[in-house]
Amino acid sequence: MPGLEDLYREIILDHYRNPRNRGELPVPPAHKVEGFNPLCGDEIVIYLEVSDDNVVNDIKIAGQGCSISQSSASMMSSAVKGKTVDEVRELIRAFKSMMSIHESSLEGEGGEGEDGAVNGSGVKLGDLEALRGVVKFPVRIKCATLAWNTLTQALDEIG
Amino acid sequence: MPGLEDLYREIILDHYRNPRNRGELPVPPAHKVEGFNPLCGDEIVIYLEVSDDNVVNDIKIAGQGCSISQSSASMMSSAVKGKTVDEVRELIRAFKSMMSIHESSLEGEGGEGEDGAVNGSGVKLGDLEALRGVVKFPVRIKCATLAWNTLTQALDEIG
Amino acid sequence: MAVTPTPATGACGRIDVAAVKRDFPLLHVHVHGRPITYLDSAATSQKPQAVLDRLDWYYRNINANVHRGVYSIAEEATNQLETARDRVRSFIGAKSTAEVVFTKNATESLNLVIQGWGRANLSPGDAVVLTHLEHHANIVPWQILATERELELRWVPLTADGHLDTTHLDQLLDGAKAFSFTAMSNVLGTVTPVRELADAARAAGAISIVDACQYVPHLPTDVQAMGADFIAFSGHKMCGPTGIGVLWGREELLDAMPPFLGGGEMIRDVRLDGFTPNDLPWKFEAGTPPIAEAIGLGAAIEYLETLGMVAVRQHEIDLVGHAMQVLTERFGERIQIHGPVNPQDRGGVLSFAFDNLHPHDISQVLDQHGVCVRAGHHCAKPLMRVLGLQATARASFYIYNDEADVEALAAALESAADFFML
Amino acid sequence: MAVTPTPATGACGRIDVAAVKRDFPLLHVHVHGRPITYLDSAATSQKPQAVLDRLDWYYRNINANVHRGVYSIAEEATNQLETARDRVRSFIGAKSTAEVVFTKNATESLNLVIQGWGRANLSPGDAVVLTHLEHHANIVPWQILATERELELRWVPLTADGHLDTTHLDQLLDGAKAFSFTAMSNVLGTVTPVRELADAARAAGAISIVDACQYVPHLPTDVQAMGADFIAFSGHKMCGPTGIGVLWGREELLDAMPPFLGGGEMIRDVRLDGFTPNDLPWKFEAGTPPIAEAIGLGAAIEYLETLGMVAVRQHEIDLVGHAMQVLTERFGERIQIHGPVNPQDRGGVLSFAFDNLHPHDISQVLDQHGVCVRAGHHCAKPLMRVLGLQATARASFYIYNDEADVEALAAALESAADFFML
Ligand SMILES: Cc1ncc(COP(=O)(O)O)c(C=O)c1O
Ligand SMILES: Cc1ncc(COP(=O)(O)O)c(C=O)c1O
Repeated sequence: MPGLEDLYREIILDHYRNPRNRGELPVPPAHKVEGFNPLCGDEIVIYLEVSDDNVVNDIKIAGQGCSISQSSASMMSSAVKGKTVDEVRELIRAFKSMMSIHESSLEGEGGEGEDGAVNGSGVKLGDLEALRGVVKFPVRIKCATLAWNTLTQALDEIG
Repeated sequence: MPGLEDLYREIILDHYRNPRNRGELPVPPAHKVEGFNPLCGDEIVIYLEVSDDNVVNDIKIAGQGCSISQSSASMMSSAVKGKTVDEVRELIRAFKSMMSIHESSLEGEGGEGEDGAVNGSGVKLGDLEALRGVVKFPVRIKCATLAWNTLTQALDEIG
Repeated sequence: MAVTPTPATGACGRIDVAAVKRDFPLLHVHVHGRPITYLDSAATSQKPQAVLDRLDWYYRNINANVHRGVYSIAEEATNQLETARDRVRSFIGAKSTAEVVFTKNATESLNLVIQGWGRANLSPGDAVVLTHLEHHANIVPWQILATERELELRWVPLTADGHLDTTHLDQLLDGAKAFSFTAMSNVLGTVTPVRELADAARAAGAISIVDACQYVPHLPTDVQAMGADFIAFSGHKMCGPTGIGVLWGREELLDAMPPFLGGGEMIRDVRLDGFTPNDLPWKFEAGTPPIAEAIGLGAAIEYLETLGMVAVRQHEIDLVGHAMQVLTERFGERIQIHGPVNPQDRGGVLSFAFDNLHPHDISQVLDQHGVCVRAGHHCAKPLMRVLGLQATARASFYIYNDEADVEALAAALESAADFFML
Repeated sequence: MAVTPTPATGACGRIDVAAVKRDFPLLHVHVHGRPITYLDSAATSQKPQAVLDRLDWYYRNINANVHRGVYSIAEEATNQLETARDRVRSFIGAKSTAEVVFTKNATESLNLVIQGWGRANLSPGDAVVLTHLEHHANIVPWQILATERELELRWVPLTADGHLDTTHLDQLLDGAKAFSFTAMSNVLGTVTPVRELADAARAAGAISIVDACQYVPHLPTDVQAMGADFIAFSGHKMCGPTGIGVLWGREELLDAMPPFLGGGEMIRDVRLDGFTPNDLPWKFEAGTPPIAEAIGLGAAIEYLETLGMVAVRQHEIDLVGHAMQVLTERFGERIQIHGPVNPQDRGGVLSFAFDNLHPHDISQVLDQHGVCVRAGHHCAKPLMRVLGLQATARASFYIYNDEADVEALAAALESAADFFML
């Protein structure tokens, strides 16, 4: 049985206690999107400011949730700031692929998620690797991916 | 566990092999009623001729079914012929009470059926007592009572 | 470690929790190397050995399809199934087994009556009254029907301490056709005044439907005294197996209702051009019933009857009162317990907020200590919104819990706070 | 006593019936002092020890409510439930677990699709095609809907030897919206040409719904090869526990269907003014699922997979062929076996008339010899009427039956004739 230390790495707790990029941005120019985890009631609000040359100029996070959803959002905000939209989409794919390994094997489609697997994509997840342990706690995967799904929605809406 | 001999008494088999009052009667003056056991598909047709002074002048039985339903009908026909309608109703009550002991205790209303219990009513069942063993085979109770329920219906329709 | 006996437990005396605990195999497993402390019986209860034995006995000795078999084991399976039905009947004080319908869970029971009675009796513009305390099982079926039939749903609000606010009940019930409410909240633990509510419904000409999922396992139940028209509950919350639920309804109402699911068992006759439904209760039991499950539920009821439901109720009042006291003394402002203040007004359910920790994180850390509590919206999202909460942590108690379990909970909470060092 | 192996049983080889029999505890009980001969698997199958062990293991070690619990045993219960779903998925060759819905029995599965798909897609005057072979579970829900929606029900008739008479199928399907048919008759044993029928439906623009209750337990099942849109079956007929059924449907069709029962688990969000349904398959699973039952079904599938479904099918063809031969040789004109003449065309079901004895009487006497057969209309009254029968006696075979069971049946029939001396 996986233990607490697999889930709550020190860096996760650090982001939970001291969330980065917390706050709001004026809309417009920023774009605002809300995400919602129906399972646990976690809510997240992302303010995203993308420049004309498709670079994430600024991002702020509001909302409430458990340590996993909040730290994942905080780490995400640090990771995407300054990146191009394409790079961000790459990162989202890599992150979600890391999160999906267990979920997909649970649902018996073990083969499918492998394609875009972490190492295959060549994207460096850095600190985000700390969230890898979440896959051992399937119920919490949705907490970890909430911010990322919401970010995808924001990017899709910006177009 | 109850055995075959509890169910198929010799007299029952005799009535099955040599059913009494088998046939039809002209309608009118006879009254015709069909009964149906949805459980096993048994069918019975009763032709009943009641005189103006409320005596069962004649009765005939047609239809198909298992040994229990057929012999019960045959024994019933012998038992009611020549009786007044009131006496027949008494007999039906006594017979159904004998049949309901187990059924009602199964359905948890053990108290209810007792009132009209065989001995309480004072009615002599005679040969019909041979059907008592049927209560040990709850599934077959409906076979044994089919003819009697159909007879009740006939009496009700005659009015 | 047993709860202090009170003279009020009645003839059945008090519950010997240590002995009860021995009857439940799962309570002896270890989680993360520690003995389990199971505090999630409001979600599902554990099962005593007697229930597991009954299931096993059924499958080994008499497993056969019911109601039509002429051979011995089929007769015996039928006999056992109907005996279990009668046990349910007497456990809830129903008049006849015709009124006891087996379903797969309380949710199906509620859907059966809401869709069955509702489709036959409700027309556009009709009003139905619910309460803010309801579980999704008593909301969503109404919403489905409300859309289909253009019904108006009205809601009984709450008081600040988590009771139903019945101030304007008569107004809400005015012209309503049905009042559907919980007998005990699975989130706040609130025990509602069922008789009073059912009487108000009847006075207004509405039928009453009671979600008794959290009531029947924990309090002595007498449907005559409750005065409602339908009650629904699940076997798995009362020491029985999964896969079995019950709908009780007044015979005349059940009789007037159309069948719900069509198929074998629920018919008297089928022709190419139509069918005739069977007698109650089988009219509402289409297909092969959950046979082993119903028989297992019978064994669960026997078990509960041995303890005595009066004693069960007193045990839970005592234990939840004790827990409220211990947690408040130990954590003061750091813990906030939702719902009624008086343990007499609540079942064995304790929802709380602790130290600004998210319920998911609390539950996760508690698990490391072998303590099982539930975190989330408890299938009562409208209630959570009314309360202004996203989620709660919920400890719920049953016959096998004692003061040691409360102590384990408190200790685990302490280490959760330490762990997150917020 | 094992059936003679034929080269046709494929890679999996033949079934070692003696070994299989040892795995089923109930097959070792005695009835009226004689070892039981269980020949009623079409009604419900017996359960191997491995399934009983799995149920017991679940309740002793991980019993907890699923899908929302954060603690270990709840995660493990969820994991096991979803693993069982995946086992069902691969057993029937479904593309995704999103297409595998757990219900309480095949009857609920059929009602779910008939009421759910039907209410969303059928309007007055629409036609639906059924067959004369159908079980009540695939008739009555249509009749309920037909009354509600003023549908026309059309029927595929039978040939003299109990096959579907597809001569006018295209005409019957012309303009029809759905074709709902059995994959194998529980009365005549007829295995229907599912692929051909599903293709004909598709060509006519109708969806196809298959009652696979008697098919999945007995033949290798591949929903892709079958080509139908929905299939329904029950766990209890395939070595699994009571209280569990399955509906498989094409994802796009399930997606487009409205929810059936409302409650917990099947929602994504609930507000006072409405709800959003959950993803597939949970959208159709309201309330606490039959958790132990689903996990038990998973164990049953593992058991069947060990035997190999190709071998199971061959075993049943061999055994039913043997039985037909033995009974005909022994009793000649005295026995009349209903349904297809060629064992290849039928499942392990043998309905018969014997010596003018009523099926109830046959079954009753057989029981004295420990032989369990079913007597009656087998929940297919329209079929019985078409056949001009009131009832039949039915012996049905499964993996644990062998030639000794056929011999016991024949011997018991002999004494039934003696007993009644007609
Ligand atoms: C062909 C067929 N369809 C449907 C059913 C109904 O299955 P269940 O009673 O498990 O719902 C049965 C079994 O009784 C059957 O044999
Ligand atoms: C108050 C209440 N109502 C209804 C239900 C639904 O019960 P089930 O999931 O057994 O159908 C529950 C349990 O989850 C409950 O607590």
